[in-house]
This record gives sequence, C-alpha cells and structure tokens, in this order.
Amino acid sequence: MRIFLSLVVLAVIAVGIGKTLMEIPFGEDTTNVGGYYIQSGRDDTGAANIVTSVVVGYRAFDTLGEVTVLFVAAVGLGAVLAVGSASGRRRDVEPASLVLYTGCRFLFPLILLFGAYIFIHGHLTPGGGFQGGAIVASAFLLVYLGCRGRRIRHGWSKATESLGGLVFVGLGLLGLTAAGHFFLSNYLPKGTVNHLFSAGIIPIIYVAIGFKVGAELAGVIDDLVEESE
Amino acid sequence: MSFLESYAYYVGAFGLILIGLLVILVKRNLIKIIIGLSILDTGVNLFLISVGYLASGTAPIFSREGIDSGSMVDPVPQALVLTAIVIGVAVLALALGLAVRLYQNYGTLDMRKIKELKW
Amino acid sequence: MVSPVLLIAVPLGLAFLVPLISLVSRRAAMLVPVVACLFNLVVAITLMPGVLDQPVVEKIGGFPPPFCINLYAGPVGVLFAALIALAGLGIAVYAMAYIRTGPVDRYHLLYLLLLVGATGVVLTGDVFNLFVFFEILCISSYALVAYMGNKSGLEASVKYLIQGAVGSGLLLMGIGLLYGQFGTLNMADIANRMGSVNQVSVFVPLALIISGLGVEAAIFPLNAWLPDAHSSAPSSISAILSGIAIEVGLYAMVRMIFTVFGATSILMFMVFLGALTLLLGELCAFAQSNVKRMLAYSSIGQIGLILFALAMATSYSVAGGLFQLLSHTLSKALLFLAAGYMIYRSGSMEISSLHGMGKRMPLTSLAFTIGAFSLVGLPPFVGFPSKFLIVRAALARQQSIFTILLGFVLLGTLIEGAYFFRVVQAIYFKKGSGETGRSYAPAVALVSMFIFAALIIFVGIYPQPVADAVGSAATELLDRAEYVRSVLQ
Amino acid sequence: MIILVSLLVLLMLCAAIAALVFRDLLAAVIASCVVSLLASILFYFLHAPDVAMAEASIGAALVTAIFVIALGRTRRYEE
Repeated sequence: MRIFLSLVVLAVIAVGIGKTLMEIPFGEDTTNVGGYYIQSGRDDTGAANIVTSVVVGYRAFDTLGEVTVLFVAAVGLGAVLAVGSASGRRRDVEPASLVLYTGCRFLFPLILLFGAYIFIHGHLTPGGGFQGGAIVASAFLLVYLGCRGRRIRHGWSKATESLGGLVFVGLGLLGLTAAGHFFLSNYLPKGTVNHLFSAGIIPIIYVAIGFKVGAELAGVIDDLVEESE
Repeated sequence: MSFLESYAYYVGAFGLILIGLLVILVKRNLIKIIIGLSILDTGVNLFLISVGYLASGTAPIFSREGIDSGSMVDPVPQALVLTAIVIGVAVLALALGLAVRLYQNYGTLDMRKIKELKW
Repeated sequence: MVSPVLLIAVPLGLAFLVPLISLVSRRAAMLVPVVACLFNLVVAITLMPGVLDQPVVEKIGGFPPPFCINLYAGPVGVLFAALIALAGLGIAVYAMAYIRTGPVDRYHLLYLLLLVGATGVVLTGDVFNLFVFFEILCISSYALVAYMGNKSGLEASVKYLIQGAVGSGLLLMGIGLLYGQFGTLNMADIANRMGSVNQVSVFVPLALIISGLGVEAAIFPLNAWLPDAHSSAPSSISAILSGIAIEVGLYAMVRMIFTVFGATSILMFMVFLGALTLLLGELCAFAQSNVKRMLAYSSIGQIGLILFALAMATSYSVAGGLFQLLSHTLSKALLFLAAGYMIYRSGSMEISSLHGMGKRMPLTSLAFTIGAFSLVGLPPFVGFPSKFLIVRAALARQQSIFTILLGFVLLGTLIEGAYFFRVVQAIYFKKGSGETGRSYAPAVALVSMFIFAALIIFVGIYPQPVADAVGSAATELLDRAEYVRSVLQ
Repeated sequence: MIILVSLLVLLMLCAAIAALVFRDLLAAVIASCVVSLLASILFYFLHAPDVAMAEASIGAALVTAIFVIALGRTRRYEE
C-alpha cells in the first residue's frame, strides 16, 4: 500500500517535470546571463576560468552563503555530538600495520601539496577552494587510517576556520570603502589573464576558502571519529 | 544524434531523482534514507548541469589563446551545482551525526520503532 | 549612506569571530548575538525612512543587474529585517539565562547564523541566493532542535531534517527549471520575462517551488514536522522557530507567487489552503494536553490565517496579513519564553501541572496571559488591530465565498480563544497540588519578556506607525511592475 | 560517444537501484559512491570539469568516508 502510494506520487512528479522539459530547448544557446559572463567574464574579473569568475566574482555572495552553510553544519555537528554524549574518550585501537603507516606518512604531505595547488590555481584551471579544501581534508582522513592515535589540535582548526571566514567577509567589507563602494567588488589590480598573480581578490578569497573548507571538513571527520571509536 | 545524447543525460538525472525519492518514501532505515537523500542530490545536480549543456561546446575555461567563446557551455549552472554539492554534503554530515546520536539513544535506526513523540 | 548589505555582512563577520572569542572565554560568546541584533536593529531603523520613499537596490560586486546578485531593500525587506533583529534581540537576551548546559558557545553561534539566514532570505533579490540563505536558516534550525540531545529532540530533528532536505531538493529543481526557461536567476528579470513564455510551462516550477518552500512555511499538508520540532526544541529555539523561521518561509513563498510568477490564478487555491490550515491547526491545538505542542499547533493555525489574508491580494488584506505576522511573532515568542520557565519550574509540559502557577510565578504567568490574549485578538493588545484589519479586508471583497471563509476563520479564532482561556484558567483559578512558594525567573529573562509584553501593549494602543509601514509594504508586494522597474532601470 | 554515455547512465541507474535494494548498508553506501563517481564522469562529458572535480572529491570520496565512519558506530545491516 505504502509502496503503491509512493509510486503514484512519483509518477505524478515525473509526468509534470517531463511535460515542462519539453518546453526547455536543449543544447541550444538560449542563455542570457551565461552568455554575458562568457563574453565579458575575462575583462570584468581577470580570471581565465569562467566558472571561477562566476563563483567568486559575479555570484560571490552565493559563495559566502555556501561557506556559511558548511560552517553551520560543522558547528551544528559538533553541538549535536557534544551535548550529553557518553564520554568523549577514545577507545584504545589497534595500531595500523607498518605498510599503512609508512604509506600514509609518505602520502600526507603530497596530498596536502596537491590540495593547495588546486585552490591556488582556482582562477586558471579547473578546481578551486572547495575542491582543494576537500582534498586537504582527505589527507587528514588518511591520518586517521594510518596514525590512529593522532588528533588535530582543535584550537588550530577552529582558528583556521574563523580566519578564513573573516578574510572573506573583511575583503568584502573593504569593497564598500574602496573604489566602487560595492560589497565584494574586485578592487585589486586584475593583472594579465592566465598569470598566477591576476584576477584581483579572487585568488585571495579562494585560498581563504580552501583553508576554511579543509579545516571544516577535517573537523567534521574528526568529530565523527571521536564519537565513533 | 546530439539530441539523443542529451536525452540520455535527462533520463539519468530523472532516474536518480525518482530512485532517491523512492528510497526516502519506502525505506524505514535512517541510514538508507540518508543514502536516498544523497542520490536525490546527485540527480538534481546532474539535471542542473544538463540544462546548461551545449552539444558541440567546450568547457568554459580560457586555458589557451584562441578558444571560441561562442561555443562554450553555460557557466552559471556549474557555479550553482558547485554550491549545491557543498550544501548537500553539509546536510548529509549533520544527518549522519544525528543518526549516530539517535542510535546511541534508541539502539535502533528503524524509523518505525523510533516513536517517542505522539501526534 | 548606510548600505543594506551591512545587515548580513556584519553579523556574519561576528559569527566567524565567535570561535576565536570562545577560545578565550566561552561565556563571552553569548554576548555576540545581542551585539549583532542591536547593530541590525539600528541599521534597519536608519534605513526605514529612506526605503519608504524609494527602495534601495544594492548591487553586490558592482555589476549591473541581472548580472550580479542584488539585494532589494524595500519596505517589506527592511520591515522584516527590523522584526528579525527585534525578536532576535529579545530571545538572545532570554537565552543568556535560559541556556545553561551543553556547548553554550555553539548554541549562540548557531542562533546568530539562523538570524543571518533569515535576514538574507528577506533581503535578497535573486532566486538561487534565496535558496542558499534558506539552507543556512534550515540547517541551523535542524541542529538547534537537537541541541538538548534528548530522545525527543533528536527524533524531531531527524524528521525535520529529512522533510526539509526533500523540500530543498524540490526547490532546487524548480529553480533549475526556471533557469532553463529564462536563462537568468534575478527575480526582477524573471518577472520581466514571465509574460513571454507559455503559462502552462511555468506551472511545474511554480508547484515545485511552492511545495519546497511550503515545507518550511508549514502549510498543510507539508507541516508534519512542525509540532514535533517546536515542542521538543529548547523554549528559546521554539520561540525563534515559531516567531521567525516559518514566517520567513511564508514570506519567500508569497514573494515567489506575487512578484516572480505573478500567479494570480492560484491565489484562490492558496486562500482555501490557508483557511484549511487554520482550522486544522486550531482543532489539533484544542485537543492537546501538552502546553508546548498546543503552542506549536497554534502556530500552524496562525500561519494559515496569515496565508489566508495574504492570498486575498488586496492592499488591505495584505497589510492585515503582514500586521498579523508581526503580532504573531511578538505574541508567540512571548508565549514560548514564558512557557519555558513555567515548564522549568513545574518539571512537566502537561497543562495540568501548571495549576496554581499564577501564585507560584506571578510575573511569568502575567507575561503568558498577555501573550495569549494578544494572540486571540483581544484589545488593547497588538493582536486586535491586526485581526480587525483582516476581517475588514475580507468583508470588503464583497463576495459570498470570502464571507463564508471568514466565518471559518472566526470559528478558528473562537477555538483558539477556548484553549487559551483553558490554560489561563488553569494558571490562575486551579489549586496547585505541590509546593506553593513564590519564585521568579532570572532577571535577564524577565527583562526580555518585559520587552515583548511592552511592545505588544504599545503597538496595540498606537497601531498607526506600524499600520503605515505595513501599508507601504503591502503596496510593494502587490506592485510587480514597480519592483521590476526599480531593479532593472 | 552516445553509446558510451548511455552505458554510463545505465550503469549509474543500476548502481542507484542496487543502493535501494541491498540489505547490507555498507554495500548500499558503496553503491551510492559508485553513483557519485559515474555522475562525476558524466559531468566531465558535459564540459563541467570544475563540477566533476567537486563531485569526485566531495561527493564520492568524503561523503563515503563519512558514511563509513557513521556505519562503524551504528548497525551494518538493515533490520
């Protein structure tokens, strides 16, 4: 009965969306805003990667909100797992085998370096703060596999999170006083397209996001591991 | 030909959305429901990207000189999906944290048995 | 010139500062929401006279709309921002005394972020940006509902999270369909192009967006999460969820229907839905023996009443609906805050355990009574002028269908009066069984309840300034062409 | 191209159905990881390398890790 009802609901949704999709021309260039971004994105923001120029330039406010969502989730997860939980003490775990341990120690700095590369070059190549931050966090995941006793220092990860967010908001607020008087306007010199030091505030913001996202996701993993062992 | 290809993407996206909703509606295990949410998210993201797809296009990156800007795919849906993926992982992490706490308190993840609250 | 973006950016900056502050002192973190709300209140009041003449369109990044995200600070947005800051301030002051256990710094941080999310939703002029701020609002409320870490809180939070996540999935799908058809995400730009497409094809995105937002706005039949979440959360969180979160959801929905879609054809359906939500909510509230569940169901009823008024779409009725929204925020926040300490004292949420509370906690009981009378709509409290406006607006339509529906609405109000008087009677006229010694809530909490009570009485006696503000807000909500022109000029 | 894309879509839907029917939650989690990975490849074909990277690193890797950690604390089999 329940399954039948669910199927009926799904069928209604499917038919409705299918009918609307017939109206959307697919594979044709009908976009208004997107076309403008492609035409003038390089000149407006100085980033070679147009997706980056949209994410951190035209729609940077969305990205500020997105960073906040992740922050909320990390803080909320900490709050949910902390209140009234049975002792936060970690059970003694069997140490990892030597192969795993050595491999993790070898890979950890390389992965960190790769993550940093991804978010530093966000305005030139595919990738950016979020992807780079996730890669950095996966390096910390490796630490939990290989070196099971190690913990992140909570103070440091918290401070990184805060500073990343503050840099973002602070740069935006500076825009209100700097030339243009707009929140998050790109007031730094834009340089030459396709150079590392170009695109004004975009690389700075992406580096801040990279650190922040990395610290947050590592903190999420840390919170869950602390509880689960 | 490109019409058929784009059709395949839509079928994939809506397949995922419908399967995700089905998991959420039918299953009673909380972890299973959260898996359903993640599948639903992936489907919605795939759908959004398909909207901006240009059959003969290139990625919207001026990685070298001389790329025709007219043939680039729409960058806006990609920016939106980037945001949506991060929001999705935020919700999932919180949901899993709640699931862990719920299991500590109730000893089960079956939503039929978790009924402290009456109407 | 004060920029409306400060309303979002400064509290957000303060929120990012909280982890650093709490490294030094955990208790200092609880002052941050108070400071942020005071700042927002001052900014909103400074902006108010300006936006009544001419709405401020803030272009973020400095690109011309529709290429940037723009904030639209019209009368509605600034009024809501002021209301959020005001209610947020009162409840933040209360929470300084009420929240004693658990990671206190994280509570205040999440609370501040919830307010930031709500402010963002009411100010933004971009569909996807609305989705992002909506998620901030939702995710922080999921976490806050489970804050106490008890069984019922966790269960309510999980239910809320699952329904909310499906709702935001639907909302995102609707936004994707809109982008596919119009190639833009700016509300004014979409509204401008709405006439150029087949009306049937925008119906599905409209339905998806309404059902996505309806989950948070607690419109029947999408409100199964609300009674659980509002009754299991800590009382200060119940107050902010009932007073701000669902109202913001309703605002987003109304903005979509009126401004973005201009969908006059579904308004009649929304009127029916509002009346139905009202009746069901009040009937369920009548059947409750648990105080907080009763208040939660009463919130559903009130949301139905507000939706009923807004969906009639005349300038009188929309003004009445917005006024009712304001009065519901103040009254319901006061009710939950007062109930919080009465439950704390009696140790149980049952109405029967509140017997004799009028002697045991005189000031808190008085606050509860003021809130209850205001919500029912008795003069001289703020609930009276707002309900009066709605009744007058419904009669002014001069159609029998509205008169019949108005009859149902008044029936709902009668039921509401019945169950609130039952509680007030229990508080004052029933003999309590246990101890009878007097006690008072902490001074900080009493101050916050006093602020709300004073506002309820003051606005109830001098409704004119608020009535003027909601009047121009109603004009803004109904005038699509003006909205489009002022953004895209 | 069209054959490859159709094949990937078909595989992806199969993995999603597998995530629906498996009683072993660990297997279901891995199936949903496969869904994310295949979606990430599809994103690449749709000329969205940024999104493909995000989906692979966040959607496939981190989410799966979080799921597995959470499963370690709860029950592995659906009752």
